[in-house]
Parts: sequence; C-alpha cells; structure tokens
Amino acid sequence: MKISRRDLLVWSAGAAAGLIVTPVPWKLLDDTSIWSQNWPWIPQPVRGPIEVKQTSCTLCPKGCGMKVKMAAGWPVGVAGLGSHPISRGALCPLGFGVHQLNWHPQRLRFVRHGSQISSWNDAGAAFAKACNEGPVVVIEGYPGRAASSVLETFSQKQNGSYRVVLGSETRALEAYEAWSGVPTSSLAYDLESAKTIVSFGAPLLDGWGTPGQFTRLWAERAAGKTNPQLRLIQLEATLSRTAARAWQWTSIPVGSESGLAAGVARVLLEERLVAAHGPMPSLTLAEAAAQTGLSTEVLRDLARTIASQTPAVAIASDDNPAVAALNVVLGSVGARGGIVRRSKRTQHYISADAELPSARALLVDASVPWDFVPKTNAEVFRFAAWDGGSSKADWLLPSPGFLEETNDIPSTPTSAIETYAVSPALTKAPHEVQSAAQFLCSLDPTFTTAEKIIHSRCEELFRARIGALQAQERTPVAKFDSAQKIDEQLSKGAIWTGGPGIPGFKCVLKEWPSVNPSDSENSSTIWPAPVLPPLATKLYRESSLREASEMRNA
Amino acid sequence: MSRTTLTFGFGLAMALLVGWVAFPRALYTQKQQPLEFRHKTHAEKSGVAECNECHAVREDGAFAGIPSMEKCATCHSERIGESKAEAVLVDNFIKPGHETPWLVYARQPANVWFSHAIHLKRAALACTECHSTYGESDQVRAYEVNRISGYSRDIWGHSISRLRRAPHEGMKMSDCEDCHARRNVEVGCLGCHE
Amino acid sequence: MASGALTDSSLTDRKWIARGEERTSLPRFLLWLTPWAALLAVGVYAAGLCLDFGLNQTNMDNRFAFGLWIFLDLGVIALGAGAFFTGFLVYILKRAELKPILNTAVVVGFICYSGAVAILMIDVGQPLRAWFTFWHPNTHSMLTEVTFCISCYLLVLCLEYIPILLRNRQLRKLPSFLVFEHQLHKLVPVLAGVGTLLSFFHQGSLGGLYGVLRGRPFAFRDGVFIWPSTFFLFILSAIATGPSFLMLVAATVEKVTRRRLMPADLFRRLGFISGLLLAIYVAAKSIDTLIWLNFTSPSAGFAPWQYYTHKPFGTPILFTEIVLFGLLPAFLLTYRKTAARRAWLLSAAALACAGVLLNRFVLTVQTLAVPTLAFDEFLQYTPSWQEVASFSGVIAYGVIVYSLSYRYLPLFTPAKGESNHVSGN
Amino acid sequence: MKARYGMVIDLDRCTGCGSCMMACAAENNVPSLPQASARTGLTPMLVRRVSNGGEGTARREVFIPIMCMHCEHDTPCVKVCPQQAVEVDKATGIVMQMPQRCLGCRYCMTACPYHARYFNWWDPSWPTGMEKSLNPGVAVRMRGVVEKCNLCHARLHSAQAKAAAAGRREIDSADYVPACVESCPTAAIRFGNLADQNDPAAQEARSPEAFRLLARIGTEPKVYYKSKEAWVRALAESNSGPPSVIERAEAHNG
Repeated sequence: MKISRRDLLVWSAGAAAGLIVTPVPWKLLDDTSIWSQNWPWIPQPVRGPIEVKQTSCTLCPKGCGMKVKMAAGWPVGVAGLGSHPISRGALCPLGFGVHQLNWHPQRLRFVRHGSQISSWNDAGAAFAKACNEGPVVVIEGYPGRAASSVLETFSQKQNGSYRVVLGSETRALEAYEAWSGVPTSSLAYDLESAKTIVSFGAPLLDGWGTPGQFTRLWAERAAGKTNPQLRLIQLEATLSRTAARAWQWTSIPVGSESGLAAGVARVLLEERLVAAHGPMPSLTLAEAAAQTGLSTEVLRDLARTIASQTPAVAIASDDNPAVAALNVVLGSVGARGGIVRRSKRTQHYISADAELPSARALLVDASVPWDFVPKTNAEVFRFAAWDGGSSKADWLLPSPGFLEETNDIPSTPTSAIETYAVSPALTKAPHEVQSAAQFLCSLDPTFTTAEKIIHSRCEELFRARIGALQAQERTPVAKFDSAQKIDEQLSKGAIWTGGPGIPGFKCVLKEWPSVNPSDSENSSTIWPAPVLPPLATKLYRESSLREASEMRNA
Repeated sequence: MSRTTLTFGFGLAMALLVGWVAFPRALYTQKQQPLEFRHKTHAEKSGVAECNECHAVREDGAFAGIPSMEKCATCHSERIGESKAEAVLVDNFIKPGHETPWLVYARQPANVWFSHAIHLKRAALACTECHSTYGESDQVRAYEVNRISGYSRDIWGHSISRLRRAPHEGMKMSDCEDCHARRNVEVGCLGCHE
Repeated sequence: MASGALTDSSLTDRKWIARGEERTSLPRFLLWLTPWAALLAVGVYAAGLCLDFGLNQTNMDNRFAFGLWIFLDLGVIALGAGAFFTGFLVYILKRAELKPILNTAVVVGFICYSGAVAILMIDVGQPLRAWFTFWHPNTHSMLTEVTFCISCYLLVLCLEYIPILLRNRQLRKLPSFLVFEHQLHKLVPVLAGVGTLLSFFHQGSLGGLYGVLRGRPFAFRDGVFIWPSTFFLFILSAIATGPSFLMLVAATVEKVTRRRLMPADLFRRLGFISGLLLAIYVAAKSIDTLIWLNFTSPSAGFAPWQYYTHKPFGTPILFTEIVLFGLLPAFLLTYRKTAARRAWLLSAAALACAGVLLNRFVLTVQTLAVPTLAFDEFLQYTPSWQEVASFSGVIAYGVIVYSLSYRYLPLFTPAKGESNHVSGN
Repeated sequence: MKARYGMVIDLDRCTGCGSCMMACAAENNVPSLPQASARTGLTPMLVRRVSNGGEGTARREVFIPIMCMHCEHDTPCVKVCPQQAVEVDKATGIVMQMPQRCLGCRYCMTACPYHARYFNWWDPSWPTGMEKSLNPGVAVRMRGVVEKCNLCHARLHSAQAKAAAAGRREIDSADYVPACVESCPTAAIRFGNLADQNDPAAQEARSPEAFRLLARIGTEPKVYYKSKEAWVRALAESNSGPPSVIERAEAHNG
C-alpha cells in the first residue's frame, strides 16, 4: 500500500499525543535544567575535612598572624589572627588572597639559565664553580630568620659579603644608628604610648609597618574623634588614604619634607616649646616657609600643635635625617612614645643599596623584592617563587611559595614589642622548588639547616626563660619544661612575645643634618613577590579603589 | 476501524512504548563500584553496631562521610581471607595508601548544603529515614548515573514516573520539601543551598 | 494531487498562488528574499554566539543589565498591538469595514510576538531554565504576568494564523484541513476576545515592568489600583500606534507590489482611530508626567532636574516624545484636511510609531543610564555587533514571513473571496 | 528567635584599604577573570571612593563600601524576580539570591538602586590548579546568573552545623561573622542582629550620626553608615549629593 502525506500527518499526530503522556518531555525538561545548574566545566572546590591552622605570613618581613583554612591539605582561605600581639587580627589587603598565589600562572616551576630551561644540578655546578673562583655576595630582604643565618654564615665562609634590602620603614630609622650607636634593625617606634604622630608622607593607614599595628591603634584612639587621644598629623602633597583620614592634613610640595622638619624644629626651639635637645637648624623660618609653600604662621601653628600634646613623634616615609633630627629636638628619641630599641640586640646590616664589592657571583634570596636590581656584573643567581619577567638574573631558581616551607618570623620592623613565631610548611611544595637556604645546605652537607637553627632558637628561648607564648591563652616561657614543647607550640602557630621596647638610650646630634630637598618616594610595603594575588589584580582592575599607578607588579 | 484511527493508534502506541520502556533505559548508564563491600558482614563479623561508628559527624558539625582507608586498615592491614575482593582492597588501596574512589549513591550536587549534624542531632532522624536499609545490605549495588544531569539515580528515585515509589526513594528537592512540610520545618532557599 | 504541484514548482509556483491573484515571477520573488535571508542568517549566527559563549558577546554590563534587545521587545510588542486591537474592533465592536486589514494585522502580530519571544530567549542568561517561571512563578512580579500573557497570546496568534494559512490554494484541497479551517473560523471571534484580554494585560504589565521599580525613581510611578500608571499608558500608546503601524505596513506593501490593496478610506479610518487614541494618550501621558515631576519623584528624594542634566538625555527628549511624536501626529491623523492627503497621513503614522518607540527607549535605556546614588556617574552603552545583528535578524525574519504570507495566502482578500484589488501594472 | 542581621559601617574609620573586597571575593569564590572590566566584573563588596568635589586642601574624601543592603521592606529585587530566585529569609532577614533558580533575566539588577547585584557574564574559570584554593563552603556560580552578597551564608551554615553538633539550637554569634567584617583592619564594620535592642550594632544604628543610602525610597535597608561629617551624611540623599553633581545640574538649569 502507498503511504500518503496524510498518513504521515495522522501518524505523527498520534505519536505527539502519546509522547505527552510519557516521561520523555518532562524528564528531559527537568534534566536539562539540572544539567545547566551543574555544568561539567564549572570548577569544583576540593572535598575533605576542614581544619584551621594558625601561622604567620612569610611573604614580607611584617609577619602578620594568620589563620589558614585547610581543606584536604590545601589552603582554601586566610584570615587575620586576633591573638597576634602586633598585627592584632589584621592583614594587608593582599594577604586575603595569598592562598591563591601558589597557583599563579607566573609561578616559577623550572630552573632557568638565561632564556632556556635548565636543572638544579647545572645550577649547583655553576654556583659551586663560581664559589671556587671568587667571593660570593648574598643579598636578602628578610633578615633575622633561621634561613638568613644560613645565608649569612655561607657568605662569611666564602669571604664574601652579606647585604640586606631594607623596607622604607626601616630605612627611615637609619639616621638614628649613627647618632645613638643602636643598630637600625633593633630600633622601633613606641606608638602605643605616643599622643601625637607627625607623618612626613608615611602611609601610616595604608600598609605602613604591620598593617594591624597602627590601624587598630588609630581606630581605637583617633578615628572619627574631633579631639582624639592620638593625633595623626599628615604632611603630604596629595590627599592620600592616610591624609584623607588624618586628624589634620597639611599639603606640602613633594620633597620639601626636610625643609618643613627644619622649620618646625626652629619654631620649637625659638619659642621654647620643648626643652632643647638638639642644635638649631641652619634653615631660617622664612626659607622653610619658602620651601614648603606654607606661611610662617602656619609653620608656627603646626609646631605649637605638635608640642601641645606630647609625647609626639615624627615619622618619615623613608630615610630622612632632617625628620630624624626633628625627633631629636622633640626629645622623642630613646623616650616612651618615641623611638625606642628592642630588648634583644641585633647586629648591624649593610644595606644592599651601598656599593657592592667586586664579586664573582651574586646570590639573591627570594625575600628580596623583585624590582630590586643589583648594580653588578657578577653572575646573578636569583631565587624567586614567581617570575616577574625581565629579570637581570643569569639563573632563575624556583623557590617555595606561600606556606610551602618551614620558616621562622623574627620581630617585625617598626614594632617595639619583641616577637618570635614559626610558620610551618602546611602544604606540599612542587617537587622542583628549593629555597636559597635549602640550596646552600644541599651543596654543603656540613651546613646546619634552617629547621635545626629554628630548634636551637627554641632552646635559647627555653634557657632565657623570658616572655611568654601566646597560643589560645598566654603561657610564660618559664612554665615550659622542655625546648621541645616550645618548638611544638610555635609550630602550631603560637607566638612568643618578649618585653616591650626600651627607652633611655643616648642620642647625640652635633649639628643639624644637611637638608637635601630631593628625597621621599613612597613605597608603602615590601611585597617581594613580582605578582599580586589574582584576586587583588582583579579587584584593582574592576574598581576605582586604587589608580593604575598605585598598582604594583599587577 | 478506519485507516485514520489505525495510523493514529499506531503512532500513539509507538510513542508510549518509546517513552515508558526505551527512554528510561537510555537515560541512565551503570557504573560498577571500585570495591566489593558488605555492610551486613561488617555488622556481624566485626561487631560494628552503629552507623556512626564509621560514618561519624565531626565536632565542627561536618559529616565524615565514607571512612578513610586508615579506618579500613585497622582490620585490613593484611589480607583477611582469600576472597578476590580482599586482595583488591589490600593490594590496590591499603598497601599503596590510596583512598577508594567510591561512587556515592546519595551525593547531591555542589550547590546543595545538607547538614547531617542538624538532621541527626536536632531533628533526631534515623539514618534509615533517607538511606533506607542500605546499612544492612549484603553487596554493593551498581551505581546508576543520569547521562544528562550527571546525578546518581537515587536522587530521582528508581520509578521513572515518581508516582509509585518506596517511602525512602528519591532525594530531589521536592522530597526534602515534602519532609520539611510534614514536620513543618521552614527554611529559606539558602537554608539548603550554597 | 498536491505532489503534482510540488514537482513542477521548480519552474513556477503558480499552483500555490490563489486564483485571480497576480504575483511576480518566482525568480524575482526569490531575488527579493535573498538579501533578507542573508541578514537572517547573520542574525541567527550572532544569536548562536550569544547562546554558546554567553552574554559576554553583548556590550551590556552590570549597570546596563538591559540593552538593545529589551528595547526591541517592548518596541515590537507595542507595534504588534494592531493585531489584537483590530481583532477587537472587528469581532467585538463589529466594525466590519476593517476586515481587509485583519489578516495583515494577524500576520504582523504573529511576526512581532514570535520575534520578541525569540529575542527574549537569547537575552536571558539561562534559557534552559526559563520554564521555571511557569513552575515556580512569583505572582508579584510584572515579568511573570508578561511571560504568561505573551506566551499564551503567541499561542492565540498561532491559532489565528492557521486559518489564514489553510486558505492557501493547495492546502485547501485537503478536505480535513478545510473542515478544520471552518471550525477554527468559528473560533476566531472567541480568540479575538481572549487575545484582547491577554494583550490588555501584557501590554500593561510591560509598562508595569518599569513603573514598579521603586529603586529607579526615573521610571517609578504611583499606582492606580494595583498597577502603576505606566500600566495604562502602555496599553493606550500600544493601541494608539498599532493601527498606524498597520497603515505603514499596508502602504509599504502597496509600494513594493505597485498595487492598491486597500480602499483609501480604510487608511483614513485607521488613521482617525489611531489619532484619536493618540490624543487621549498624550493627554494622559502629560498628566502622568506632571504628577511624577512634582510629587512622585521628589518624595523619593530625587529632584526631577537631575534626570535631565545628562547629555544626550536632556529635556528635549521629553518634548520630542510628547509633542513632536505625540501631539503633532495626533493632530495630523485626525484633522480632515491633512488626513485626506496620503503623504500627510503616512508620515503622521510614522511619527506616531517613532513616538511609541522613543517612549519605550526612554523607559528602558535612559532609566538605567540615570544615576541613583549621589556618587554614581552617568554611563553610556553601545550595542555590540552581535546585538545589532540578532536585532536585524528579527526584522529580516519579519519581512520574509510577511512576503511568503503575502505571496501564497490571500491576505487582503476577505473570506468571501471577492478580490478587492484594483489591478495595477 | 527571629534575627534581623545588618551592619553599621563607620565611614570615619574606613581607610579604603580594600581588605573587605579581597576577603569577600576569596570567601565567595569570585573568579578573577582577565576579560572582566569595572563594568562587567563581580565585586559583591565594592569600596567606592567619593570626594566632596573640592579642590586642593578643600578636598575631602571618603570611602564607602557598597554591598547588598538587604532591604527589609518592599525589597525591590525580591518583588520583581519572576521565579522566586530571591527572597527575604524569614529567620535572618538576609536577602537571599539563588543562582540555581535564577534564569538570568537581570530584572532584579535594574530594580536595585545600589547596583549591588552582579551578572556572571562569563563562565567561571581559574588558572590551572587554582580551583584547589576555592572555599568548599560556597558553590561556584555558573555563567548567566545574577549574584550578590548573601552575607557570607556559608559561615552561617557552618555555625548552624557546629551548634547542632554541640546540641544547641541557637548559633554562637562568634561563629557567624561575615568575611568583610572579620577582615576590616580598623573594625569599621559592625555586624549584628538589628532586632536585638542590646546588640551593639543595633545601638550604633540608632546614633544620630548613622544614616542609610537612599532611605527615602522606603525600602528599609539593613546596612547603615555612620559619619560625623555632614557632607558625608548628605550623600544619603541623591540630589544633595557631592557639589560636583549639583553644580553640573545648576549649570544646566540656569
């Protein structure tokens, strides 16, 4: 029989009618929508038990206390550790994304020699050869760690030299070393007892020092108060974040900080607003006014305001002798609420900015900010976890990223309170990475590893019986019956806290330092990594929070 | 009967056949579990009486789910008996320390948040309320997965029409809602979703 | 039987064209379709991109969450209102003299609504879940009302379109179809009634869509009963411009085919209806605007002048919308002297259509461009080629569907079958 | 007991550091897509930098964190959603966005006067391996849906589970702190139950320095702001906004 078009139509009508009363259309409708809710290409978080570990951030020398949320052995989130005596539960904005850094596309995964991929063996051989041929200079950015002492002892063994790249906050303290003999690295600000803080462009509310240290203090004693216990006077050209929130903001041209400091000092001395502690600046008030573009009256008012609520301390954004001299005049050097020194005496470091000795090889630790470029023609071995591109290094050596190696955290710069913490390796590093210290130890087995040094430091603590360990609760060191216990506590994230800063050291200033009007470029925080956490890069791009110019390394 | 009626009926019948018989078979695909496991045997031989001896709720309220290999290793560190499954367990998983990639029948998608703690402790529900008597089963049944949505078949339930299905069958949102309605427990969307 | 027609239709499709109707040769017809088909193809491709890669293919963003497409949807649905309104006039108000335009009205309506729904499906981020609106409807949402009414009305339009379709010369030959068509024909007045009801609601809800936005004081309007005033303004503007658009369509077809398809007085009649309603609309719109400027907006803390401080959305746009594209055409369409002149009549109709489009544009796009927070900035948005392409794809689709319908279906021939065209060249 | 969670943000304390934005994005698995821009990106918590329009030393700036305001009354987004993908939770007052229900019509985004809602214009993706750093408590949203601040709902979940495991009905308020609140280095964001008169947040919300953005629209937002500076408080009202805006307007009028 012949099937006509009509038959087909009737048949399909029947089929359609039938299909309606089967699960087909309805189940398909349901399943496709469910499929659209769980597209297989949507990335899924890891499954597994969640545990929160206490540790400290090792990405810059500020070593903020951190709570790290771990799932199935991977860090999946970070938060500030409230019990940390310095950072007090705060982190820098970048800190909240550090757990993603290890996965950054620019993560270094291979040894690189020049432009081509090489191996650790070749790097080791090349380095050993260099060591035999001449002195080796070691540069690092995070002194005082166990790893640092490995680097330092090595450089000494190689009769080379050990150099340190210091953050702007620390450099601002360098001037006092010459006048008081106290090494820069053991000087700090006693902000807790200060009543007036005069910031010469220092980004106090924007990552200066340990983020929590000052911001918490400011929030408690100053923020939004018309007559605060803590006055923050910001002297800066532009309306920075700090200036925007300061109790008083005075705009001065860039580079006129020294002149302003001199001017203020002169008024203080002339008007006997302070007991004279230092020499009269050579600069006259009129000259100071001319330099700063402020009227002499404004300068006088400023000086009076500063003197009206003491202790007052001036903070420079970078190395600035004039501002340091102003502190001497204010009598705030070696005084409560001013510049004090830490109880533990650390040695003097040679800054890497100083002229480098002629060396055969240069070992740059991962803690050195990427943008630091040594002026040398030696063979450079650059350790880094991330590749910032266009490196001056002959060898680029992949080192552990965030929480991938055990590190210890010495007292943080700018904070008077002595601390010591350990950040254990919480997550496993890619097998091909090695830190500078590990590298050196692998070259020479006689070297004591960082881990061993950390343990011996615990023993020191145990013997000294000073201070207390801050875990869930505070336990005095004296209460511990073995160094082992201290070690355990520390590697569980407890923080050792020593005594407060010590005032009362002599600081003699013969004559007013020569004013150099060409100073001050603000680098708010040392961020050694050449990359930002991807989320930071994203948020800076997707919001007007920071101008592109403020975006570093992103 | 006219030719029209016949052709119509023919179409109708074919559709019904495809819809009710062929379609359900085509929609799901079967996967075998990586290991053989007998709840019954463990209850009898090793004297495990309570579900939560292996499937416990942690103190932070999270559910431990299927126990890790360590748990198994406490007894199965060496082969017990000569069965092939035993050999597979010890040689392929315990010795090398691999976790067993179980296919979880009741696994909800990532956007669902279900707290065993709340249902067991606060609502005091028995495991069997949702998981039926699987805890007494004597073998692992095949794992059926929906080809389109990628869900386990247990979510929809075995009956394709969902009309005549066993009391514990089905773990769709509507099933949760029904149970909540019966016990008049009110939660918002994000009460059960992430 | 019909298969015979199929075999030799490669040369000519004469057998498919109604008796006594003169149509241009098949090749010329295909030639006319080609560019539109090409445009449609590009549109489909662009739509495909949006469905495959997601809406990042468009230039919409978080502030301009709605863009060109929503404007298109509101626009065509307003213009498509002629369909239900003519149906309403013919079957409910028994204005038989409008019959000749009825089929065109239905086809145009069908095109506009199917086009709008198609675009909506691309515009949503998760088309596969669009049916959730029917399963978990939020009865307070204007969009729910719109979705239900539009999809139902599209069904109605299909039912209204089928009988026209079945009057094709070949299809008529199938006896059962003939029967079916007659049954449907009995149904048509009912459909017209239902369609009117549905349209009344979705045209209104489309206005409500923006009128209820408490968070957007530029669009927010106080309520009349349970609906914001825009609900009624949209209905008015839609039925006012619907007939105008039908006039334009008919006129264009006459121009293209070089034929007289409708009695001239029908144009005048349509124009008069359009103009009359437009006048009423303009009056209502002006009152509404005054209330909004002086009470609604200030009470929400928004001084009205703010809205018009941003170029190019200054006060001129308000003037254009109400006077140039409202009052003026209303006058031209109703005033006997101008209405008598075809040129005046048609340009007035065009102005009216432009007016309704501008109104929809202002309510969709300007609403989103105007800042709400004190520290918001005024943003601009330019559609991506994908948006424009799928937009024009819909227009091409419309032209093609209409051309086919005109060629193979007796659009302008009333059911009785007496041909009313004055044979042209 | 029915809670009404809300926030009071002290703008005098906000230094605009952006910690809240980072913490929020990390907590909620927001992807960092290179192709996203300021207008197409996802920033459930967004700190806006606002000036008084002054120049030189007359210039004042304030940082305003903007997130979902969790409107209590006549909630614009809830009202417009065609398929109940948004709701005000009866027990917590949180305005909940349900990505799995959302069909991506974006009507809610046009309804929100705070621009606090964001659309997933792209498929979510991360650099290779980075998905291992995602927060297990939060499901990744798929392309084509709207999302916004759910007041760190994952944290409420774990607080509830913890309470249940300990046999408690009520959660310990210490266990439920949104990421932005926790991260703020100056404790500028105070989070709490506004329905509880003794809650510090509820008390701060009643202070004369407290205000809400666009309060006159009448949606009763549960996010309050606080400042001692009058010009900042004036920002609440749209047309008494920064001089810049007003000047532009007057220049146009006269």
